[in-house]
Amino acid sequence: MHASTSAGREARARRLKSHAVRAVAALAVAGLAAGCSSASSSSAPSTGGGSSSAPGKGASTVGFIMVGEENDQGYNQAVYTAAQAASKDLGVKPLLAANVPETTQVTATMQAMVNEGAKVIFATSYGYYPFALAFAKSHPSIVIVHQGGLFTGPGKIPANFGTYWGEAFEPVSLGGMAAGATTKSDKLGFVYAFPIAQTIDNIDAFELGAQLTNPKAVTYTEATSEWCDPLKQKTAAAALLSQGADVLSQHQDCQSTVIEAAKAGGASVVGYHYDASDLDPTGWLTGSAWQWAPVYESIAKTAIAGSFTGSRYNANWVGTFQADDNPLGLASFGPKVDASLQSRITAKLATYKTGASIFKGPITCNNGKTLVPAGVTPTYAQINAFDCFVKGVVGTVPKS
Amino acid sequence: MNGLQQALAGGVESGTVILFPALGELIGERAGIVNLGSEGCMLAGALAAYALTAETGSPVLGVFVGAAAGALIGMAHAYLVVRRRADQLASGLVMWFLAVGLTAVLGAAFVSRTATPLEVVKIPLLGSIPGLGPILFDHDPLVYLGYALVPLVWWILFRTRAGLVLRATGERPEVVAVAGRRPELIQIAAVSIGAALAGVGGAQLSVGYVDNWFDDMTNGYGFVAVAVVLFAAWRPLWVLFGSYLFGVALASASVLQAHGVAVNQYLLDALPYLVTIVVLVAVARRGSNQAPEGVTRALTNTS
Amino acid sequence: MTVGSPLAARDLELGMVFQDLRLVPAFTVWENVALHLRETGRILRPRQLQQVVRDASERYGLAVDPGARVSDLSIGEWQRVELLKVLLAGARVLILDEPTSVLTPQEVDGLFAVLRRLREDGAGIVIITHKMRDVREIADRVTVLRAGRVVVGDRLASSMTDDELVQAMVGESVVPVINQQPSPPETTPAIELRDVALAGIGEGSGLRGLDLTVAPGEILGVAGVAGNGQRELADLIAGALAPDRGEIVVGGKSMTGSGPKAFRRAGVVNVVGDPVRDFVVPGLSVGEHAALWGSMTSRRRLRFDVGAAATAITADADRSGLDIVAPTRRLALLSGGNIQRVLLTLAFSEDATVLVVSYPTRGLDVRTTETTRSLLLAARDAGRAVVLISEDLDELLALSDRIAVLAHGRCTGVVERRSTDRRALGHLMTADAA
Amino acid sequence: MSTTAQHTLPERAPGSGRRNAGLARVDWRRVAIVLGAYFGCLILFGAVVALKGASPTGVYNSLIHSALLGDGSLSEVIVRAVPIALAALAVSVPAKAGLVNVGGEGQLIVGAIAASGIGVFISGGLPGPVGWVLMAVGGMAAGALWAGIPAVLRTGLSANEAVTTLLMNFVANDLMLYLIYQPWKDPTGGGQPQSSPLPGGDVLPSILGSTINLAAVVALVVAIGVWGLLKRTGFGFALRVVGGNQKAAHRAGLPVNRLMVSSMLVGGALAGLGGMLNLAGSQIQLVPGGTATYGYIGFLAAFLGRHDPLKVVLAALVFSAIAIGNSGLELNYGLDGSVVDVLLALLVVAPLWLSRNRKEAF
Repeated sequence: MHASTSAGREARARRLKSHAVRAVAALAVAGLAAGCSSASSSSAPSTGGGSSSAPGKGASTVGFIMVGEENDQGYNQAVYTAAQAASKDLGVKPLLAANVPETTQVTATMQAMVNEGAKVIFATSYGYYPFALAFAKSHPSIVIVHQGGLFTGPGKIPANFGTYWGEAFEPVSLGGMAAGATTKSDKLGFVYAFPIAQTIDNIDAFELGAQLTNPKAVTYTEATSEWCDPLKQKTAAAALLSQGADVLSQHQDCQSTVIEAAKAGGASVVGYHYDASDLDPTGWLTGSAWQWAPVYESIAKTAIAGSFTGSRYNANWVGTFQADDNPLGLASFGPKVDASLQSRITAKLATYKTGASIFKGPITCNNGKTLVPAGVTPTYAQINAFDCFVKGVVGTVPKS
Repeated sequence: MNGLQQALAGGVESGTVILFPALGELIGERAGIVNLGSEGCMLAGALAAYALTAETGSPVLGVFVGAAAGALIGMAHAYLVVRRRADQLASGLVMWFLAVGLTAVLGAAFVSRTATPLEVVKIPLLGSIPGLGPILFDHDPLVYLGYALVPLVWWILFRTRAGLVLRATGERPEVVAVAGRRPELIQIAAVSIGAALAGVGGAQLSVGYVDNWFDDMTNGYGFVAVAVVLFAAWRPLWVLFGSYLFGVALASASVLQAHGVAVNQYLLDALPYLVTIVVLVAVARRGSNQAPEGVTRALTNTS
Repeated sequence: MTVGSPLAARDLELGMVFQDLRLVPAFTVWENVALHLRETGRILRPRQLQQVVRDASERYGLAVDPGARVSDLSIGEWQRVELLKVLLAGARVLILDEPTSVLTPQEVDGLFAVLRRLREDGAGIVIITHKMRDVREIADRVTVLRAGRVVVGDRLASSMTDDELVQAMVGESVVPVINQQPSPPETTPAIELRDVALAGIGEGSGLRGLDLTVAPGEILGVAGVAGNGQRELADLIAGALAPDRGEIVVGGKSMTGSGPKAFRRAGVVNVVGDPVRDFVVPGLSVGEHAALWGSMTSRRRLRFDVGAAATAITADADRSGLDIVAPTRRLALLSGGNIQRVLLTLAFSEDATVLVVSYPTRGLDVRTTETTRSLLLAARDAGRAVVLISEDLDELLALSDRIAVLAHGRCTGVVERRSTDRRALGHLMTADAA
Repeated sequence: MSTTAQHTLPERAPGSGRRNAGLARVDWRRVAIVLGAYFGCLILFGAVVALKGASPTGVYNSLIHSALLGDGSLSEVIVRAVPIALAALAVSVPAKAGLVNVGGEGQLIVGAIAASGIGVFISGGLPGPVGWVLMAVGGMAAGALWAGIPAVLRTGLSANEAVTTLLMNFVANDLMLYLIYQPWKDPTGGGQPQSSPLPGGDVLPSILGSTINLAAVVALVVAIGVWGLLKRTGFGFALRVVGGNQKAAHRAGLPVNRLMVSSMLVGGALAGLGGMLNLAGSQIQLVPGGTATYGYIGFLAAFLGRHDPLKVVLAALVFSAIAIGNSGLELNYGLDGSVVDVLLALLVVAPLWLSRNRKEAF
């Protein structure tokens, strides 16, 4: 299934406000939660006005709620295209609601979808989590799955609820390899919104990846404190460029401003969340892009078959390279990435599939502390708890 | 460019985004009308400018259409408050919501479009002045327009009959009527011109500086512009200073980070508002309230 | 001929100086002048315009700093700017509406000097006034209007006596209610002001150290040109303002630090001089106003019994003979006379020991004026102390036991009514208060 | 210009209409003008959706259906109306005293901040009702503080409160961002900018098995209380006097400054309570944009309801219904989520346009 790869035509990831979330932590407890959920499968829900049949069984209508616009050429469009493709393959009617803010509006939209006949609903923004969970509890016959969330209790996960996500930092490290190999100034720039755990991991992975191909590479960081404020993005990019950075990457809702700024400043870019190579065909190195269709299809199929409860999706599911089901994959290569570099990167990707980690020790923080001792491969929980930028990153993580 | 230059140059460029709507708000308020819909006028201007630029490939045309779009929203506001005697604050907020909704609906098609931005023009001799050149004379043309506009607005307001009449309208419309003018028309014109400038500010954002269109991309800068006018106590030169100060605060956060210095972004963000409150209190305490009487009336009258 | 608009008037070289001076306070003098001068073109040249103003102010003897902000000027200076404005606009016929009402005697002299010079230059001047002194000092010819009709058409001022003029203005010989009671015996003052000082409100002069006492059963008239401290005096006695210095004693009790409510509890009732500004609350009915004012004597805070107050005010009005509208009507929508009757009804209904009354008969018809004056005398006879602030010397002479004269924030004299007359009062009003 | 402004109304008499025969008469012309204005705005919105290829009648049909008739949608309308209504009342109470409170948004935010802080750090171990009361008191205190600062600046230093309350909104938002990005960041949230969710016991329970939670009941009681406060108490009467004529109020012995500050404190407390109810009833945790401009929508609701508490609540319900009805528009017509902002704005344009008729009718 290649539903979402066509999105590489044009690309602007935007409004990523919420989706990209507790992935790392999700990985950390995925196994545990799965165990819980299989236990909970025995106790089928019977409260409320639900039917006695399994949640979502026989669904012919499936709802998708997005925080941004379906044609944003970014994260939300990836959701949209995948939703369309999956629904077509399954022969179900898709109900799509775009631009739904993370307020009680989510509940209203889910209610409207149920009223229109939906029995499976994908809540694809992180901030939907509390609304999705509450709605699932009050509507036991409807399957509600949340993209990027992490059920941690209290109590057992509802039999009709689950979360799903994909590992992010390892694809990002591959982009770092491309950046390190192609930089002339040995200076890379990374524009991010806030020092959230996932962003810290991504920045660290990016720098570590760059060091694989260029030990002298350093990454300058810029926080904008907004998920999508083009004015601040532009100022941040300008500051990085004037600092001498000639490759920019980012973790933002909307990435085209930074890409345009890099293009104007003669720098290359490594994308995130979306294949935006068309925006700057010459400066584009590579990046990461979501491909959700197989995940959607698999979840919906499970629900339609009546076997959602107790399945791996009735838990915190995270796709990984190792399991060969990571929905976040490597984007296309640009012309500056030559064949030998391409093969180095794909070779590295292959090692991830067999269990290697970019975070294998020794890794030192840029403040001199040891982050990962020599020889140790950190667990996902440990990665999630990283609270510093690694050596080679310029900038500090604001303390909590 | 060193860090300081970088911060100042970035401050000028992003400060221009605030300068235009702030000058526009100043003109309207000098005529006695507060436009809280400044944010909406900016949004309309940003979208119209970007859309036209994407369609025609001419950012200059885009700027003009952006100004017109801003003026259109401003005219609606002016009509309601001047001719229909509507509450100025409520009407301004309505214009904001209207613009947010309309630009989201109409702008969806332009979210992913590319457009030719205004080109940076380095001014031949001035741009090569060491130190100063890169800060002041290496920008897109709207920045230079901003330079010209500040003294121009000052000159019109304080050295021409039209400006005198406009200011008198903001103070005592009945005196203007005695002098044989029509204060209502003057107010509508002033608010529309001001809103057009807000539209240009939006254009500076979308086709001048960041070269993109997103929903709600003005992110509250229109409200900042209203605050800047208060900070400036309705003086054009101080509007320039306030706008650039805000721009420099924005840019220096970036520059400091690029040099590895951690900054408290939230404090920086809140600072302009706190400074403005302090200025307001200080002005009030001195008893030299500079606000045009019309503005004071508008802000103290509830419907 | 009909003059259709202010502009048309200007084309006819007519210049109107209004009572509510039409200037922009935030502007400088030259800006205000420029606002009305088209001839200066689209571009303003401050230096040149200031010179124009300076030249004109020298030519006409209207001293004013062209660069000064109008809001910083005294009311007399405002008037000069207004005059300069119309003169510079080329007016050859000047119309002045009550020009002396806000001026000190010195300023009036200055104004008249200017007007005489203008007359010699060939300008025609129309002065609208209700003051005999103005007519006598400056007018060559006189026209008297009463109730919208010309009753005396264009006669030489010198051909008419004061009595004739008054007769023409009031229509019939007013027989005033004359205070025929003897002066009250000396007792403890109902209210006493000791060296009270207060900065001026607006254009008012403020008070600069005032000593006054009013005895129970006495009417103390307060004379003076408006703006010489009357408003401040009334506000102080009502407790609406606190003095900068000095002490106010009501019924032997010092009121330092007290507000309007404490003054009211001490028995001070205030009939404000400008009801629309200080009394009328838009949206509230007559009955609600009654409840509001009634609450001042209540011990319970923020309690307002509209029903009872409405009944009470209707009964009070019936008793006093002041005809008021139904208590359900909204006060703000009533005419000035109706508002004044409501205010007076409230004031006279109350158990006051001190009545502070400012301009009580302004805006009232003849009959209500008489009723009001009777009520004031009745209040006095009931043992209340009455402070009567008025610009109408006849009213003061008709009602007061003693008359205090204010000039420039000081008391220039307190005289027994029986031993004084208009001329003596006028002398005190224009006395040098230094 | 319209000549409709010229007509006059019989003088309205508050309280008893005993002596006013004109009161019973219905001015059909005025009714027609008012209905016409609203109808015109609805047509304008129809034109906007038609521009995007949707059928106007279908859109209105769908709007009404999904806002009012859909299963459970009415309860959604009520839930959403809670913060809007309280933010609107926060405008109306000071408005009675002649003050302009544009700071509802900021007061909602600080109310939510306080409630979140109490819920997460203090009341976790306490029984639910104790936690609710603590959070409500904290939220109200925070909102009152946020409105009280501009009030004191106004009465003490004559700094215009419309301006300062507006500026305080941005400060409140930055304060919340600071908290949720650093000290209060949810440790289990994977670093997302959000506070920890409220402990389960602090979340307001649903009532009668619907999705309506206790917040709606509290809001209703409070709204009725505000109505009583303004219409039936001396405090409300005194506020009206202060708002109508400050000088007269002072001369009538009313403590003007104290009343003005109190009105803002009450207003701020109402909005703070709104922030708390929105947090404890629906939002559960602080997130960027969690107040969704409810404060500004509330300002418009207060305007639409002309500061009459019950009409204000009705206006809040209408705005809420529009937002909820929007999901139907999205699912059936693919219209952008922000399209309802246009309808919301146009609904207020009608009374704005009518301002002149109203003012000249006095």
